[in-house]
Amino acid sequence: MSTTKNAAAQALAGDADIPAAQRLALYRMQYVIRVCEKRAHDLFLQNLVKGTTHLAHGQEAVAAGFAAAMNPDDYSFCTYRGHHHTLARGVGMLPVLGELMGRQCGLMKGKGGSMHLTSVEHGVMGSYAIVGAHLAIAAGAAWSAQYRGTQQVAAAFFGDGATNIGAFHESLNLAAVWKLPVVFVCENNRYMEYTPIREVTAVEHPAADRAAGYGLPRIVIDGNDADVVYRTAREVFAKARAGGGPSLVECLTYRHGGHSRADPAKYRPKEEVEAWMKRDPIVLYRARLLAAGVAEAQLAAIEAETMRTLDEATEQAKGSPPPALESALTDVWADGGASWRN
Amino acid sequence: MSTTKNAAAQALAGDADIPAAQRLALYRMQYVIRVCEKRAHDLFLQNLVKGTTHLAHGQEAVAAGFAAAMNPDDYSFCTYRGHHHTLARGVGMLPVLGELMGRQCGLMKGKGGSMHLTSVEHGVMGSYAIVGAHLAIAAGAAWSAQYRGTQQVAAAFFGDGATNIGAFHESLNLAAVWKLPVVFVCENNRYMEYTPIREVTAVEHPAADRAAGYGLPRIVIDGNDADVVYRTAREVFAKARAGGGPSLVECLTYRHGGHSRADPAKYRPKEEVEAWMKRDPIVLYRARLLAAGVAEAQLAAIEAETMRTLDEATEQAKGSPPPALESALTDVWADGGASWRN
Amino acid sequence: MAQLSYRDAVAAGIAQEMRRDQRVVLFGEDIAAAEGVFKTTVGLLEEFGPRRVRDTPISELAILGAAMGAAMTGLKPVAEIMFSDFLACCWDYVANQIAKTRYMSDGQVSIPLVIRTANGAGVRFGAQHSQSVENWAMAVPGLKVVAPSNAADAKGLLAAAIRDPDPVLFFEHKGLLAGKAEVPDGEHVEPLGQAKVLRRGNDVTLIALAAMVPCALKAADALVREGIAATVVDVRCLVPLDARTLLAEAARTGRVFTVEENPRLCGWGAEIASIIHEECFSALKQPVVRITTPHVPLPAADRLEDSVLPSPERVASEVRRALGK
Amino acid sequence: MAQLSYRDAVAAGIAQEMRRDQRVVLFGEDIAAAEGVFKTTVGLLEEFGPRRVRDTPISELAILGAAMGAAMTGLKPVAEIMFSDFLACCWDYVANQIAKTRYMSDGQVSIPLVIRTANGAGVRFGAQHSQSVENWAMAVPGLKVVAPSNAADAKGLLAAAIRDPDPVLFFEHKGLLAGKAEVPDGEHVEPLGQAKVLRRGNDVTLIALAAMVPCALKAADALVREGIAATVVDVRCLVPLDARTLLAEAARTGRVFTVEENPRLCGWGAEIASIIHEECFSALKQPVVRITTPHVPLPAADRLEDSVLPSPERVASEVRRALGK
Ligand SMILES: Cc1ncc(C[n+]2csc(CCOP(=O)(O)OP(=O)(O)O)c2C)c(N)n1
Ligand SMILES: Cc1ncc(C[n+]2csc(CCOP(=O)(O)OP(=O)(O)O)c2C)c(N)n1
Ligand SMILES: [Mg+2]
Ligand SMILES: [Mg+2]
Repeated sequence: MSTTKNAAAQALAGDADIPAAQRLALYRMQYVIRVCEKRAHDLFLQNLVKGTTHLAHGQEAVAAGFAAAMNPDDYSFCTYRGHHHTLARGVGMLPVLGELMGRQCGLMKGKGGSMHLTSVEHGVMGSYAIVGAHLAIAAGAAWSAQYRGTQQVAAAFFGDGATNIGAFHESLNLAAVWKLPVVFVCENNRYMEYTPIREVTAVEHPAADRAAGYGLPRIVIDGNDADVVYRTAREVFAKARAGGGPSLVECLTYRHGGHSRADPAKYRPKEEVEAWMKRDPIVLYRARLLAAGVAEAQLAAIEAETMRTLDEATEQAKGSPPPALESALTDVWADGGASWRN
Repeated sequence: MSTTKNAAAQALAGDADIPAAQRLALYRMQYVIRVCEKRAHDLFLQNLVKGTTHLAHGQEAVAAGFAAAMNPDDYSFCTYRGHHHTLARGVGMLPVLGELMGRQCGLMKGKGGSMHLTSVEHGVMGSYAIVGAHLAIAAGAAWSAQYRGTQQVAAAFFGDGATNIGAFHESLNLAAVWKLPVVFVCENNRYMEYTPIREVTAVEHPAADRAAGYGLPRIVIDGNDADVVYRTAREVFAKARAGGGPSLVECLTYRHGGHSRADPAKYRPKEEVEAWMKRDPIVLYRARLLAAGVAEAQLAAIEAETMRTLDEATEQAKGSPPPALESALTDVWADGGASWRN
Repeated sequence: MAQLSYRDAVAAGIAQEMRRDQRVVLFGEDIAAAEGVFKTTVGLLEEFGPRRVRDTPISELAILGAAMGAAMTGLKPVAEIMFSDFLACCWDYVANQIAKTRYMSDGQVSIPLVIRTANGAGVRFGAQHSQSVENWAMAVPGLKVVAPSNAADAKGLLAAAIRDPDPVLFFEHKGLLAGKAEVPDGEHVEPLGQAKVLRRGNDVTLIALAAMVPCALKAADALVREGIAATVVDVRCLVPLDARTLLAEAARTGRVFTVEENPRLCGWGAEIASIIHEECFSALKQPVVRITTPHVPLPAADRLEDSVLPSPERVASEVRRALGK
Repeated sequence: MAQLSYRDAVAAGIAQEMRRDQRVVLFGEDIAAAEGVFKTTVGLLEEFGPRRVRDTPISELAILGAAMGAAMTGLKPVAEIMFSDFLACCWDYVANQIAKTRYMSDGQVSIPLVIRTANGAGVRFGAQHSQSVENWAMAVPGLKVVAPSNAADAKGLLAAAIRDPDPVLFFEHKGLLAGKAEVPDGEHVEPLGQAKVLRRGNDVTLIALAAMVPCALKAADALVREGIAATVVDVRCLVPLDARTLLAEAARTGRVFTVEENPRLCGWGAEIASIIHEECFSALKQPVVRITTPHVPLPAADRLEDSVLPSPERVASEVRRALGK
């Protein structure tokens, strides 16, 4: 194993700014997300995931690239489409799939569900299902970090659609005025639920074209290239840690599937889908690694190991009991209970 | 009288784009607003106006200029600081003062109060006391005009502080996308209640610097010059009527008094106040008219007539009874009543 | 009579009114081209075109603000807020602007609009997409509040809401959308403000709303097999409230149970129970029993969600307990 | 003991906690340099500096969102929403985010924050600046709800709210701000969740909150001169609710009146009346009477506003009527 790693490291030495090990980690994380999201989809079709799911396959590079640039004590704030960011911060596939399936082994033991993945231990401060709300919450966490004098940053991930909601505007302004260490990351996948963002937005780039309104630079990047994302993330986080205030990053990307559940996404033109599928972040990244001399076997090993972990997680989740019914009546309050009277 | 008018008309012929009669009307309206606001203040100090008032003295040129460019069936949407826009659309001083005093003769017979002046008959579709809310309502009225195929425009007047609230953002975007005949007019008087806008805003021009975020041109004007305001208003209304969509206009101005009630506005630097007092829109406009050859006597006549009307209105309002108590239980519903059950 | 699903009945109600009145316009997120995320607006863009049926940005403030402005100036907007939980994102428009402006203007302004929204639990969407918030609306003077329990009412009450000159909050229950029922052919309008007695029994009165109506009916079915005869009343409209019918049915049995989906505190059940206590105290054999979801956010997992929502079993057992059986 | 006004007591409560705990930060519109539009934060910027006492833009969403994010990550924010009516502008944060996130996260996240807001009528500010909306908050699981009626409680309950590990909505009544009372010297903390019996009489029990407490006390004064002895209970906290005290005082007289400032429907009075009916039905000589503002927006003119708010006269006359006097 370790000889292979060294070979890869040499092969990538040309791109000195991203160490080879980091590149392999970026690949691994993208792959983890991809197969875990596919599995979530299969489980949904098998009626083992109830309610809804919002998958992020196609958007792996954004999650992998940003998370790779974060310190363990940094904060992530995600949306209902948050599995990728949760996994990227190091949460296991078992607690994620378990939560989707409403099992005791789930990240929140079934109380939150797929839209609310939270793992404070990993810095995943929650996934929020009301569009745009978490931008202000992330700003608050950044304020707290600033106040406490830590070097923590907060990152809020959100969709193109979220740029037209009031909370976006208020959060950006407050963060800019208070120079908060927060990074606002727009994953512009061109669609809201089913409606194209361009049909309801006054500017072409829903996030970046608004940056100037908060005194921020305009940043639009290729969200399907994990290296580009990672480099950008390093920069904006460094700026935030240095007291330079917030950034707003628009990542151009595409979801491979529908908005949620079993949405076949028929509203998207065939050519558009095909063009974007050609830019599959994982296919591209794999090719880049191979071109840089990483051995096919090494990537295959990563993939095989990931699939093994995934299959194990799936079986474990399937075998996990539903949560105890009493848990529905716990944790309303800090005392662990739900009592509102004596 | 009519000879005097002709003389003035000739005197102003140089500035051909604004007819002399219009200029006199602009002066008259600014004067009406000024003295009516001062009277409101006096009545407040006499405890005849209960609750609160938000005066617009100093901001007369914005109201006079915009209203002069409106058609009778156009819509105005104002804030709690809305007396000037209400008067500018032709509402009498009596119903305005009467409403402030909570009398039967008030515009809404005391049910709304100073912050909610409404006169549908004059196109004043309401004054809204929650910062920013009416921007979206104005957009809706503009949509209705567009849908009905009329030539009506809607104007929403608001303060600098309102530019940092979510409804501002959502309204601008919607209006731009739907190309609505609505004009958003920011009266940037540099302060919110007591806090300077620059301390809490990421950009220098809280409205204009955000215009590009909605695909709109950047417009900042001297809000203390009624001619400038009037010319701008004509343009943006013409654009709206022609199907060219919304505009966002930032008018630089200053309130001569405090935010509300008896606020002495001590938070404002003396030099700043002095500088702005030198730019009193009414003093400037009067001087301009005189310079252009309008007779002092004519202006004095306007002033005297206005004061007479004001004094009469004041006396009448003082003599007007309080509203009938039953009226507190009317007009919740379209049937005129307040009944929610059988 | 045709069999229609609740979701199709919603679309049919809107279509009926749009055909009748050019002033009716429909808008919201994903309601036009996508025909609604709950498929409650199928066919409407096709029939009425993009001028009258419009997709909006994700801008709940702008949606309700625009609805209000349009309603004040001659249109009759039907605005969709996708999930009723999101009413919280535009509550200022609901509670402060739309509800109060007629009153504040001394009747100068009319606001004839309908806010449609998907309400309620049972579909495992978790705490931010499952709430029953009709009590939020009931607490605000100036709003009419409607929550149909079946397809026929979905069409008829929605038609009436659109014709109504006042603002109406129209709660479509997510758990009922697929359910089919007979819906009268031709023009169908059900007046607002009339509760409906769905079945009569002399032992107890169950008062329910929306998804709790089928729940109460199932409980009544179970109880009748045990010799307990239940009256079931569908409240249908919280405002205007048909207090007369509720009071009459309460007095007839003297044993009243409200069945609410919302969390415990300050629900419509508390209001209706209070009215019944106030106005037919002496006819009551027992205090009104409120059956509600406990005062907790809604959990996502199916088993957990089911455990907190009122169920036919829980309703039946509350009735048995009250009767000492 | 010092005489303090309610508004000064608010500032004193905040200052006491800020001295004690560096994690407490204060922010809102015009609260720092201007010391609050109601002068409830006088001296705090001076003592604690701009790092801990901050003016914000007019951005209610950002204010509460930032408060929540800060509370989740180690601070104890005290956020001001200037008027409680504006809670409608950020209700999503109150009802969907702040109230539910601990639960949804299975207890991983704590949100120890206080939302202070000026509540209530009587100052002729009209329908959008005068509401009593504590019942909105009571209806949402996950929120504690406090509404003090006097200066001592303003300080003591606010201190307890700041120390509390859960989110607390703290309603400061505009009509009470100028009123003075004895406030204990030194550290003063009043536990949440305890109602207070302010006077005891055996004929009737008046249950009131915030500005309705002095109203009920005045009514009791008038009634005692007519030989009617009233118990007056100050609820103080709606959540947690001291149901035990309310039930005991209800049972003792058997005649209960709730005195609420909010509009009629779904107020806290309906909830408390329901609880009393449910749990001490047999001890009641009459149904609980709810005295409320009618279900209308609030008018601005002084005479009109006074005519709709509950007054001591109205309370007394409701009591007389119930007693057949
Ligand atoms: C305030 C609010 N409005 C509407 C919704 C319903 N909704 C959920 S996801 C979504 C689309 C969001 O699009 P975008 O921000 O682009 O994110 P994406 O789903 O593409 O990741 C909508 C409208 C919501 N959850 N919250
Ligand atoms: C949503 C909301 N937040 C706060 C307030 C309280 N408030 C009333 S006026 C005002 C200042 C507004 O400043 P600006 O928009 O500049 O208007 P101006 O008063 O200067 O005309 C504030 C904060 C309010 N009415 N609505
Ligand atoms: Mg998107
Ligand atoms: Mg201002």
